[in-house]
Amino acid sequence: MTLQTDTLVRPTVTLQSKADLLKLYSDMLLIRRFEEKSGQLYGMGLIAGFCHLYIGQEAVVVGIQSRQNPQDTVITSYRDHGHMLACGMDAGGIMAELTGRIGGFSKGKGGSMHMFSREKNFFGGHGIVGAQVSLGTGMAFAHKYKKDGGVCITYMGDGAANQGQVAESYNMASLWKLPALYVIENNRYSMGTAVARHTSNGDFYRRGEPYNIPGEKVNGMDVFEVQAAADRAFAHIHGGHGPYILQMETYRYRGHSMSDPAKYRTKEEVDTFRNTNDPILLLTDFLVKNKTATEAELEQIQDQVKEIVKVAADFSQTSPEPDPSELYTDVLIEA
Amino acid sequence: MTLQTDTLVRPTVTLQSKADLLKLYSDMLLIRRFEEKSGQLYGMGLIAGFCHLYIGQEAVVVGIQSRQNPQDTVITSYRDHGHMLACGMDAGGIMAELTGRIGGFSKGKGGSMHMFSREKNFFGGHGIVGAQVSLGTGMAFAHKYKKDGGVCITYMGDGAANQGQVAESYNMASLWKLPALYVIENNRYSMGTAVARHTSNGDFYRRGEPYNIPGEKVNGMDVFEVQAAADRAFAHIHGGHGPYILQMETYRYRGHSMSDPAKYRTKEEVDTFRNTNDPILLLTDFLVKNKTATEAELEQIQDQVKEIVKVAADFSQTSPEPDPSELYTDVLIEA
Amino acid sequence: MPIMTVREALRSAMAEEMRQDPKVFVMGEEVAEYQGAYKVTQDLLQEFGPERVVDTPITEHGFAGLGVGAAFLGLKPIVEFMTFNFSMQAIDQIINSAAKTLYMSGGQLGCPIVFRGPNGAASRVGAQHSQCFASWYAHCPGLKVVSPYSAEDAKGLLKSAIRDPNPVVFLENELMYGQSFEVPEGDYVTPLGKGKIVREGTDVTITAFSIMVGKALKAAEQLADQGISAEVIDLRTLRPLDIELIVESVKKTNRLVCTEEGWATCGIGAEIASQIMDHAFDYLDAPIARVSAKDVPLPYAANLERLALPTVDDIITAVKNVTYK
Amino acid sequence: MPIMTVREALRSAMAEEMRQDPKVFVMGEEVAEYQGAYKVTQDLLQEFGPERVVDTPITEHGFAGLGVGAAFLGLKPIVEFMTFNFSMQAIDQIINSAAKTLYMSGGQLGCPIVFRGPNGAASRVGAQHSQCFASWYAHCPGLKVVSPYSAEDAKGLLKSAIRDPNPVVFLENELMYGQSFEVPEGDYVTPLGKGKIVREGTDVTITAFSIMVGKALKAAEQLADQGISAEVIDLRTLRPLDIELIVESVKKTNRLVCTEEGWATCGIGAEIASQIMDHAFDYLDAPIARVSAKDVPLPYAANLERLALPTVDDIITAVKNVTYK
Ligand SMILES: Cc1ncc(C[n+]2csc(CCOP(=O)(O)OP(=O)(O)O)c2C)c(N)n1
Ligand SMILES: Cc1ncc(C[n+]2csc(CCOP(=O)(O)OP(=O)(O)O)c2C)c(N)n1
Ligand SMILES: [Mg+2]
Ligand SMILES: [Mg+2]
Repeated sequence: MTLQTDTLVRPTVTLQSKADLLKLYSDMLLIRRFEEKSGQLYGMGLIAGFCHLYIGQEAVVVGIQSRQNPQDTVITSYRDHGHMLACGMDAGGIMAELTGRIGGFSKGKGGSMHMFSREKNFFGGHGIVGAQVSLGTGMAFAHKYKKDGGVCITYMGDGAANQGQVAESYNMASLWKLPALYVIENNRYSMGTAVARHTSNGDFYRRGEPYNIPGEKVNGMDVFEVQAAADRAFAHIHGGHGPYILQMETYRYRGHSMSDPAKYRTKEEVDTFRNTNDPILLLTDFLVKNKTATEAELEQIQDQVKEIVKVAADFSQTSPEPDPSELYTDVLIEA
Repeated sequence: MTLQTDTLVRPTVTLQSKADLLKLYSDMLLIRRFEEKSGQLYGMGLIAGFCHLYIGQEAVVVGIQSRQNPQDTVITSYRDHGHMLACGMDAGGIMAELTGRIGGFSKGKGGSMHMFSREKNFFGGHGIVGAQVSLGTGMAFAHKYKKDGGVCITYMGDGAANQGQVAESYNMASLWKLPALYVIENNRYSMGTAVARHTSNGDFYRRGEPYNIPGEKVNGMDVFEVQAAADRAFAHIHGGHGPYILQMETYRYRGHSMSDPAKYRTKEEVDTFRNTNDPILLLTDFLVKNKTATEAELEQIQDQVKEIVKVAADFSQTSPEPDPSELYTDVLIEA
Repeated sequence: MPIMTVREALRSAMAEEMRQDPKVFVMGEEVAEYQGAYKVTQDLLQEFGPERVVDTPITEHGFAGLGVGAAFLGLKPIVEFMTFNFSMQAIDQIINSAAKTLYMSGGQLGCPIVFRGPNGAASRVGAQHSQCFASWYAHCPGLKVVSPYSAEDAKGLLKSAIRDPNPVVFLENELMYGQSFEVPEGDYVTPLGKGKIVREGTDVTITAFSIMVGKALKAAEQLADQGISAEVIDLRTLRPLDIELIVESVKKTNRLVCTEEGWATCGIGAEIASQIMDHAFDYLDAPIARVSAKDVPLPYAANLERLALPTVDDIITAVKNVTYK
Repeated sequence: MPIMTVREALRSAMAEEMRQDPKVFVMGEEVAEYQGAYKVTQDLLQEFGPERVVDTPITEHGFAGLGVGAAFLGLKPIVEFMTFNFSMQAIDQIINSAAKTLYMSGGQLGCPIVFRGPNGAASRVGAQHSQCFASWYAHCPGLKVVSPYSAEDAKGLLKSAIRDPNPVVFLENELMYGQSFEVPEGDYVTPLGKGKIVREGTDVTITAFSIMVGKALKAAEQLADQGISAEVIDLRTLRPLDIELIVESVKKTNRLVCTEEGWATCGIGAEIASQIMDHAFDYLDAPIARVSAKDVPLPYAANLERLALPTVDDIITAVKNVTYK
């Protein structure tokens, strides 16, 4: 994979306003900085348990989110901070959940892997590999049932793509022509297992073929390519043709979770992605080369993002722990 | 599907001796008559619970079994009487299990769906749809681990083919190049659900493609076509190339189990298969037209089969119920 | 009062709730065109159409998860397992997604879903098709677990379960489907979480649920002939358990026999026994007895199956033991 | 005696058995090249090679079934679940295929397999990653269920489990992996089905397994300071339960506190309490008390997690209640 955005101007791009383009930049940068801060807070012992950073994969969720409709819903795995930020969930609420405070989206009861926002149509944050795929298929079922025009976008990892319930979901989604977009974030590793060691065929986008579901492989480091693919997928789904699969070729720079030293890959491999294929660098390059934005404008965004993350980090440390009485609430809804 | 065996003489056929050809006839007929008798005993209240007859599908298991090696192992679902007979398990022991007697293969504790014979390399008889597919994949794993040259032949229904663990199994079998032959017996219905209502794509043999597993669709009513396909599959597997999928187009004449009135299909549909595509009729036709056997020879086989079934039925009624003490045995093996 | 089978009661509960609330739908294997493997969903397809009565492929894991996802978006799915044995394929979605999400979301994301189907032994269907899952589900917070006996309760409890905003595991019994009971007319509900004294007595309390209630009632009748007055409690809901009702009864009878059709180990009887010790130890005049299936996979052979499952006689014996008669 | 962590003990149990029996192999997620998510399988790949130390895709249902099938053909698989929470994906194969087949085959087809991995709460990993499956598995005949505390037992019991011809569910605890204990040298095994008195006492019996043994021992120490002499039993095996050992102890102490880290409802404590009533009711001077997790999904927040899990103080309080002190 090599730099591509500076050589090609895609149709989707030409249709985007400067504001839209800068929003892509701002959204990706917010995820990057938010995750860096999460890593720091983890190191300081303020975040505990599992914490899976999204650094490197920002173009995927930001690109898709920028092309979906307000009524669309999103569901993903435990590697979910980026998705929540892209959905517009408040950074402070997310960070406070990471620290286990009452101001968190789950009042501190869920943690990094389990956050939700009905308001922003974000449905988790799920810790069981692959579970979100059946759940997302059910959300697509509900969109169709309610005829609300919504699409459910379900994200999963390359490792998750092998799970049996994914195949079961594809079968049902196709049989019932559900408005479901499956996004496989192929970051090349399922924990420490490289794709070639967990499947004999890494073309996950073809897993839908036996069920007549179209799919494509996309450069997930290039937000414009992600957008263009999303447009094709949504057009298919909105046309009533049922589900679509997008395999996003991407990369996570950090370990699987905070406790993973990531010895299963070389520093060179990581550096190659980081230096020549970073989604934020690629976009920055484009914006500057096309004179869409000045360095000063980008710096202003950087400052804004920095401030958001700072405020979030502060909030996550000042928001109190949940009241002990919270232990017993939210087990059941009073009928 | 139309009659084909009288128009073509396949290579596999020309290599078969008269004895081999007559064994195909005898084996298929034994299954047919055994199943008819099972149905009768069920009607008489001697067999209870679930009882799934194999009538109509005989060419599949007989064709495959005739081409496999002695060290190969077999595993299937609850629709298992045919597979057991084809493996050479004693008809009396099978029938006595159906009636729940001590002379049954499981001492009466398993019933129709749960019989096993280590001696004959038959590993069940499993009641959970799809479970046998992971199990069979594990048996293939063991063949490879032990380097015994064996292949595990795993049978499943069209309905079972949708189960997630089937996809999971394909992925592992391909990744590890396991000696696994997957035979999908597409009898067009998963209980009362026609294939087109349980999947958008009935080409189950293509479900292996995303995992690089070759597959073919075969006329499972024609034992010679089954044999030819089995030969291709075994050649692939013995070549060390990993698993293979055969989708056998077949038909069950009876209901799903004894309690199923099978209202979901027309009498005409059943009659079409029975009259123009019956595996035993097709083979009889061939044998007679090619003068492989005389009517008298066939009649002799019919008599032998009749006698085997009679003896089995008698045994199944005279073998006593298990001793009450059997209730507590076989829960665990004494360490 | 009209007479109704349990099957009809369950069906009318679903039909009534589906008429009332367009968000309620049914899905499962063979629930629509086949009219239900055990005919519990008969006629629903005809009345409500294929969008609300949905035949699924045999992929319990996937369709249970699909149901939970649909519930997250506000639908009220009734997911039928052809039998609860097959819920093991889907149990991760039931426990980890349906039961735990409300808590993990700090109260934001409820999951109004009913998982229903026959549970426990049917007749001669062997070990893989006969397990009772009452205690497994009762073990887990975030669920409600219901297991009715009579047609009246089957209907009233299923209607409550469908209306309940929480995930409910609704354990039926295949052998009960054809049994008839008097059922009140009209739109009534039976509250979840409440047991019921189905026969009053003074000498011993017998708890039961599902098919065991019938056996307990028969045992009580025969015991009455022998001068022992047994009080029979139909638990109806297993989580939350109506422990007050049992405690009150035990305070009166001072003796308790807990029955269930499943295995005893870590079962419902064990739970009740433990709780009664907490709440009424000083009232107990004898150790609490448990009646259950034998501790073996269910055998197919007719004679062994009879021996494996708890009988009316087993209950009578247990009662005599605790009453020292 | 040499000092060893529980992690090392488990690893050496596997290594020793693999050296002895070529049919033994290990499979699971990240067990080989990654050296184990929690490093329990460290170095095994190096010693035994990729054919016997097998990294699997994340497909528990499939690879657990694969393990069972391999066991049917006489191999002796050790299937690691990264945590037992993920065994829910595979539980049908564990119960319906591994546990029931011997019986359903009339004794013909055994399944010598070990399912192992960390069970119960770790630290701050939330509700989906913290469940204790002890009572679910203990419920089911056809399985053996083991849950060690010390490194000595972890090694000896795992070796027994691997040699056992039956399916064994082997429940470890992540927080215990790093704890050190004295371990005998050489090739010893600890028999399955036997509990162990880890501290003698006279006033009260405390049962525990896995991480709770440590808490029970701490509680006993503090209670000793307060003049209460507690006997602590490490159950070690949960199915079959060594009920005789508990009965003998209770006959001496007349009081019992059952501890477990999972939920109480239909738990191990409930089972022990019920059985003790059967066997030693007249010896009980107080109701049996249970100490367990609170009846809620495990929360992430540090303060709530602390409140949710059973503590040394909870045990002390329970002991004081049953000793009326
Ligand atoms: C069913 C299940 N099995 C195992 C795990 C442990 N686990 C958590 S994440 C993970 C790797 C998943 O990899 P992938 O799907 O590629 O997603 P990524 O982490 O790369 O985003 C594993 C094995 C789990 N959470 N759930
Ligand atoms: C996991 C599971 N779900 C449901 C069932 C109930 N059931 C038994 S057989 C069957 C239909 C299977 O159809 P197919 O796979 O096509 O095999 P066939 O019966 O046609 O041979 C169903 C739904 C089961 N036994 N196991
Ligand atoms: Mg990945
Ligand atoms: Mg079929």
